[in-house]
Amino acid sequence: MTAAIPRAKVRPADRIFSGSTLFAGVLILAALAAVALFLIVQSIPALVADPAELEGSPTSFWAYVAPLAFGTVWAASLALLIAFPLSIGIALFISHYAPRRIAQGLGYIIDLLAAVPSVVFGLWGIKVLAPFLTPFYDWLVTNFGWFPLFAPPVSGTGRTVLTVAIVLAVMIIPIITALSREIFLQTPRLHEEAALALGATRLEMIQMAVLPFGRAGIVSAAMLGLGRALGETMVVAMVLSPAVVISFVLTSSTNPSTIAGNIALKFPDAYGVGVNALIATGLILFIITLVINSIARFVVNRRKAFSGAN
Amino acid sequence: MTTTLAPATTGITNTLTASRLPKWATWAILGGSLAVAAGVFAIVQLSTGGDFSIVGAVFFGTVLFNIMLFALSYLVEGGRQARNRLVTSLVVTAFLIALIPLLSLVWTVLGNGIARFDPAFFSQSMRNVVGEGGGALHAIVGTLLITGTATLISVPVGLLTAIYLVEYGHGALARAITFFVDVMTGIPSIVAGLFAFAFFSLITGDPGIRFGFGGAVALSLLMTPVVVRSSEEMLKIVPNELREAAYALGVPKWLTILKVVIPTSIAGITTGVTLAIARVIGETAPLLLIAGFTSSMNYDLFNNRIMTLPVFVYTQYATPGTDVQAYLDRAWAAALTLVLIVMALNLIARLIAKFFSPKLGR
Amino acid sequence: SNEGGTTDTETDTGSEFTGTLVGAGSSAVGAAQQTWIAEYQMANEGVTINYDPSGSGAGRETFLAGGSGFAGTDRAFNDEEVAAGGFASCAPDSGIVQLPLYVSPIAVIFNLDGIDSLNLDPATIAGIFSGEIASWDAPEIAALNEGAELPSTTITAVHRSDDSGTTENFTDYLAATAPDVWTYEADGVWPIESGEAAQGTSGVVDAVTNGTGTIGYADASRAGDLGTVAVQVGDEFVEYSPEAAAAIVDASPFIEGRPDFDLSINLDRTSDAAGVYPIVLVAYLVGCETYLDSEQGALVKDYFTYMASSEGQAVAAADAGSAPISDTLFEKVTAAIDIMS
Amino acid sequence: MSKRIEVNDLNVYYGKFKAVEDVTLTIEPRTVTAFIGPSGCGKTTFLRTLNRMHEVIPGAYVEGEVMIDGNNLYGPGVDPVLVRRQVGMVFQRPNPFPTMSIRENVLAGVKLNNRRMSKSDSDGLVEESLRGANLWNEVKDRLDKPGSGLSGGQQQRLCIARAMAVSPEVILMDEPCSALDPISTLAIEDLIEELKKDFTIVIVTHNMQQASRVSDRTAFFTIAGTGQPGKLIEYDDTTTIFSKPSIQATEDYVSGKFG
Amino acid sequence: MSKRIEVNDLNVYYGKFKAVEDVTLTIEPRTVTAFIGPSGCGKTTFLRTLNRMHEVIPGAYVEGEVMIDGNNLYGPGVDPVLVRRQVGMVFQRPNPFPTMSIRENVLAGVKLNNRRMSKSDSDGLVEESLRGANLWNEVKDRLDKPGSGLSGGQQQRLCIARAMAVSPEVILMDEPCSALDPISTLAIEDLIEELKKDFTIVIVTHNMQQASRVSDRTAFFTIAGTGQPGKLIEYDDTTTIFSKPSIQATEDYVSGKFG
Ligand SMILES: Nc1ncnc2c1ncn2[C@@H]1O[C@H](COP(=O)(O)OP(=O)(O)OP(=O)(O)O)[C@@H](O)[C@H]1O
Ligand SMILES: Nc1ncnc2c1ncn2[C@@H]1O[C@H](COP(=O)(O)OP(=O)(O)OP(=O)(O)O)[C@@H](O)[C@H]1O
Ligand SMILES: [Mg+2]
Ligand SMILES: [Mg+2]
Ligand SMILES: O=P([O-])([O-])[O-]
Repeated sequence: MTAAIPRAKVRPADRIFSGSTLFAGVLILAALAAVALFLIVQSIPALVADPAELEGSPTSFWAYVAPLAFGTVWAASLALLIAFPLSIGIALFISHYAPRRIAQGLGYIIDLLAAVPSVVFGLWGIKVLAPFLTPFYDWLVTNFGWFPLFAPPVSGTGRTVLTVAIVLAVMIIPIITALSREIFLQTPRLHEEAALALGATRLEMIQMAVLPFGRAGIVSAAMLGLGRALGETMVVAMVLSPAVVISFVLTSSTNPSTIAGNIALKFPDAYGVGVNALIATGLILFIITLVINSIARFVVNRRKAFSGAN
Repeated sequence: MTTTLAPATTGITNTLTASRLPKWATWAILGGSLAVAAGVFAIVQLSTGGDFSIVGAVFFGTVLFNIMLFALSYLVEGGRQARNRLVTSLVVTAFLIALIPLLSLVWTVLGNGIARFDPAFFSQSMRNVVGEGGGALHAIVGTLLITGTATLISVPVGLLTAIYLVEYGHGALARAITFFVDVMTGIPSIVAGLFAFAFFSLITGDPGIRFGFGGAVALSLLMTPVVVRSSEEMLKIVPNELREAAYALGVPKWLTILKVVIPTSIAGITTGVTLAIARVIGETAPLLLIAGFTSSMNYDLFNNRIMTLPVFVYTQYATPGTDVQAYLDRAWAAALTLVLIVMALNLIARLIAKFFSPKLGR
Repeated sequence: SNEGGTTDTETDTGSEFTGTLVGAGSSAVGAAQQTWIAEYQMANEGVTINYDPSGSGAGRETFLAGGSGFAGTDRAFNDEEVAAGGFASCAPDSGIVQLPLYVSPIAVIFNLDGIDSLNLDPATIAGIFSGEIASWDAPEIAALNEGAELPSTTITAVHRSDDSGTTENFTDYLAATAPDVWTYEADGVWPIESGEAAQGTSGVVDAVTNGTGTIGYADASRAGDLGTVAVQVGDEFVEYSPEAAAAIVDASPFIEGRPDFDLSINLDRTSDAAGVYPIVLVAYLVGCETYLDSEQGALVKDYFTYMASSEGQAVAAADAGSAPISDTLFEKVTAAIDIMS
Repeated sequence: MSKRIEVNDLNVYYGKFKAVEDVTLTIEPRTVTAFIGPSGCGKTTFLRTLNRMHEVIPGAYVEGEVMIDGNNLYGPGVDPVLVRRQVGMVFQRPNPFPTMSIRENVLAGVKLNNRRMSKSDSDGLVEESLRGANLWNEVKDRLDKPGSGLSGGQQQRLCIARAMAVSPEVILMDEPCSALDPISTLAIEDLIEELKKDFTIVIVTHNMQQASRVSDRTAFFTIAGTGQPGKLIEYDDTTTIFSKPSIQATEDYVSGKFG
Repeated sequence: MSKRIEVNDLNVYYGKFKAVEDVTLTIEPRTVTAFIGPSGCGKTTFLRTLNRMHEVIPGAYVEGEVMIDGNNLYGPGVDPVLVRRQVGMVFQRPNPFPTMSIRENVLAGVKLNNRRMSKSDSDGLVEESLRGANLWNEVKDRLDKPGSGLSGGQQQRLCIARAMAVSPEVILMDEPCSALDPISTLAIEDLIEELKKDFTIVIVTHNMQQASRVSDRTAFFTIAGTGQPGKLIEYDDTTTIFSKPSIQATEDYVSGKFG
């Protein structure tokens, strides 16, 4: 037994492997930095230009982006507002309500929604959903026109911000559902049983154990969905009837446009400083995404002591 | 050992029973509500002469059902059960609601797409085709090439990053990567296209550059964060005891990751990758900007314009000639093809998952 | 012929041209370009032409930067841009040629049950699109259409949501013919908030078709079964037609002060010559007088010659719904193409 | 406040697998009953049938009767939610709700039935339950801190307080000390001694010494082998089981020859 | 094929928390040593320092020396991977690799390290290891079936076979029977008896009977209370520990007064 334990420091293969994972991570940061740099450099001409040269001759660049930024956030929040409760409901249905044997199949069906490309969603929005909703909007505005969100006049074609939000919602439902489903399925049995043993009904068990446990995960799922909705281009361009306004009305023809949709609409015919202005709006969208994500992270971290991870 | 005491209370009401709605009550209320809603709508239609709205009837029937169920349950079973029932029915409703757009989409795409779903569509390009005829072979090939390349770029980068986050990274850098990956999911696709175009025209010095590889890079930008996110979650749920089992056998960390951790989570990772592919395979705007538009075949990712299915769908829809229907039919057939490709990918992913995933069950 | 296809016209054409040519620009010309490209490629087996319908602005920028061999644009390069020069595909001292090879009427389309055609004057059209006339039975409309049974439906006016040449020509028409009602300048971006917006010609057509009481403007080839407006010119009401569209082009002067082979037209929307239809879109195909690369120059020249030829104009008319250019214009165009190299 | 439990001919299944066979026993009010036996013999499984927690597992079901003061838990129309209010449970691993403060944890079960409880009532209940669980002095200054910040033993006592706060009549404990250090274990054993004045207590334990220390009666379960159902072998006073059991298998087990 | 282990003044930390304090002991080759003590006293923690598995946990580190035949495991430049090939480990819960067949599981230590082996060599190794783990007869007909399809006891023996296949010199076992039924437990105890001929074995157990049945020497650890470090109280021949331990705490523990 003389064989001494061989001495070697860190194994080269280990170092190479961990190095390459680090490299991949840094590459992502670098790519993102490159995109940010591109956006900033290309935006500068628009930021320093005489605002009169911008489309619609606004008083300043900020007056130019304001309606777009508003529309982006508005449409995406509406989409999230529709998609979020539905997704949580679907995820709960699959994780805690549906019989175990069919739950997986149901999950697959919802995943199929994620298989539909966005151009197809655009075509569907134009050809099917908008005409379908038109009479409904008519009815809403006729009967609830006094309510600010449904102020007349009504859109004659159904291509309103609400229609867009519905399409966006359908697009992000599978994203939010898939993630929150996985999270709900991982609720520790221990906590579920603790609630049941106290005499909780299924709903109460979900309120006590499942939802609080999944809180952080649900927030990230919602953020992923929101990110998708904020950045969606083609659906908005194809389906929305945009105007340069800041308006909360859901059923009219004059809807605020979104940044991504507006770039798609205006870029082809843009030239000169107009191109820079569009890219500058892209920069604003980038910043909006950053801010929203930071807020989400802040919200999640604030109650970290109470998180399910402990 | 056995009890000799006969239960003294047999025949007396069991105090543990609570008054409950009979099992059939739910269905009865559902049927009733739908019938009432249908009746009301029929009367309204008779009196105003409008169309009978099935959707409206179902909608109000469902609302009525929920209200009735809640009210009856509240009276008979008390507030807690009533809330429980209400949420149960809402959760089921949520699921059914999500099915509506899915069915409508499938129906629309199938109904419209089937007209041109013929052999010619899959064996011809649009080169020299005017009006009717032609096919989308060039677009199918382009989509497969570009998406495939994007996958080849994003999956290694995304997976390695996820491995870094789960297995190695703990400090500020890991937190920064996690945060910015989230931010990256919000890059609008058109900005990705603009970036790729600016980047490659700068590098090549060609101001009008259009080529497939650039499209793949733009798509990777959109795909990578999805891969990172989903793989990260999947790697996290590999039980630590498997890693420890491998370490204890004297397996170095990198081999443990490659041969134990990844195979164990391969099912989830493939699902994530398919989700990521589905996310980008339908992107139009960035590809128009950087991969361009052509009617001809091109198998070369590094030279010349290359057609893709979403661009095909979009341009057929947006700039038809006088024979509009022929263009629309092609657009829908291409949309159907696109959906089928993604579904096939999903299926393959599931098979892979099934084949490689941990074999449980005794 | 088509790759892998059975459509064979595979007679060897013996053409001397080979190679790939790239054009980019106006989407309005997209359909016509596909037709021309198809026909041209069939006659010249070795040639592949790609046309990116990426938009006029992008098309001009790309051509300026040298990223394409020719551009399609729904407005010609203006004086400043021409003066600034710097067209990177062209030889250093070369100018450019701007040829109005694609002329297409813009129809004012509407969707009203049982009505196929309406007579409207410019002021009424402007009123409708600016939102001042809100109902189909408004007196202004009724006065021009005696006997028509106009419903009391609300009017939904649909315009383009994207930046487009169609909009620029349509607003130019309104500004020129109804300056009292339409007080805005011609612009590719719809200048006011009222009305409904939709993306692209297809979007406008879809919106008009799927809505009720809708009205919009779109390339006439896409009017389909929708009702169309006969616009007042002088004392007549003129329905759109290719001939009427070509007629307004002939009735209009070229922009002054341009080089000889810059055939930019100053459309005279107010012309009351008989049989002209004033709402037209003229798209230009722009190339260099002398190309840096002479092989490319020869190919562009040949392709331009084909597009301008009566065959070329005829296939575009049949498959893309454009109006063939008149013989007088053809001669001018031919003279310009002749100097290309 | 405490009840007699009678179990008649109970078979317990996980899907097709019969995990426990043919158990008949009677548990007297205000006693501590210990279940002992080798791992896998079905102690946990059987315990969970006493408050219908068994059926929470998909595919799991029960044949036979469990009577609590003459009411069959498995009778038609019985609401498991009501059963569980009367028969509380403490699990092997302490499981306070991590998202709730200590105070909220104690009140978690109570809030279900009585949403609007006055502040003073709930304060009173929190104090009473925590005192009952011998935890009050240790946590009274940090009632609003998360429950997961406590040590294992404290967490387990918090779970006991939570179970007591709904004032059940029976408390089931499944190896409540197996994850705890000896100090905490002693604290909980003392607590059981106290609780027995008011509650009927059933405890599963792996630890023979613990069983002999805390219980009045002991039930010994075992299995013949993997895949076989567990069976109740002997049920008697704790002293009898540990000194002169009537069955050889019991003697082997308690004397450490087996298991 | 077996080694002497000497531990000198070992302190074990999880970040700032000192979990085990000041352990010094010597384990002779070809013996079975049992670690006993109440839950949380650091048995698992200490055991894992013997093959440098402790440092796998983020923030965990060790002060002191562990010598295997005179070589310090924690000396500078020692490659933990090589240490672990010499000191194998079996965990509390059986953890066969779920993606691998029984055969692949046995060969995991070889295959995962990318070492090639001829078919006949590997067949031989599989048989030898499975025979060594007393599992061969039960699985020889289904070597290509997934390892997770076996019963708990079989899985645990599979893990032992897997650990043996890398031919270590020491095998550490952390409560290898605690998740198993009595039949499987006996099978593994018999196996330990066999293995002792070739290997140095260290086993953690909660079960006093098991310790007295299988081990030659026994180490008793305990802690003063939550948050305190665990300490080695007494280390002696098993018979001495269980019959006349020299320290009162040990006596209390083994006689069931405590823990
Ligand atoms: N969820 C389940 N599904 C299927 N079988 C199960 C399940 N839980 C336990 N079993 C099986 O039921 C039998 C009894 O298990 P149980 O957990 O009741 O044993 P136990 O006596 O509590 O053991 P321990 O002392 O290890 O806690 C075992 O064979 C076990 O494998
Ligand atoms: N990963 C960890 N991080 C921080 N502290 C830990 C970790 N694992 C164990 N501990 C702590 O170290 C101490 C010793 O734990 P260890 O698991 O070694 O005890 P044990 O004697 O094996 O107990 P058991 O018999 O329950 O297995 C305990 O106080 C425990 O809380
Ligand atoms: Mg148990
Ligand atoms: Mg341990
Ligand atoms: O040609 P346009 O699409 O810009 O009208």
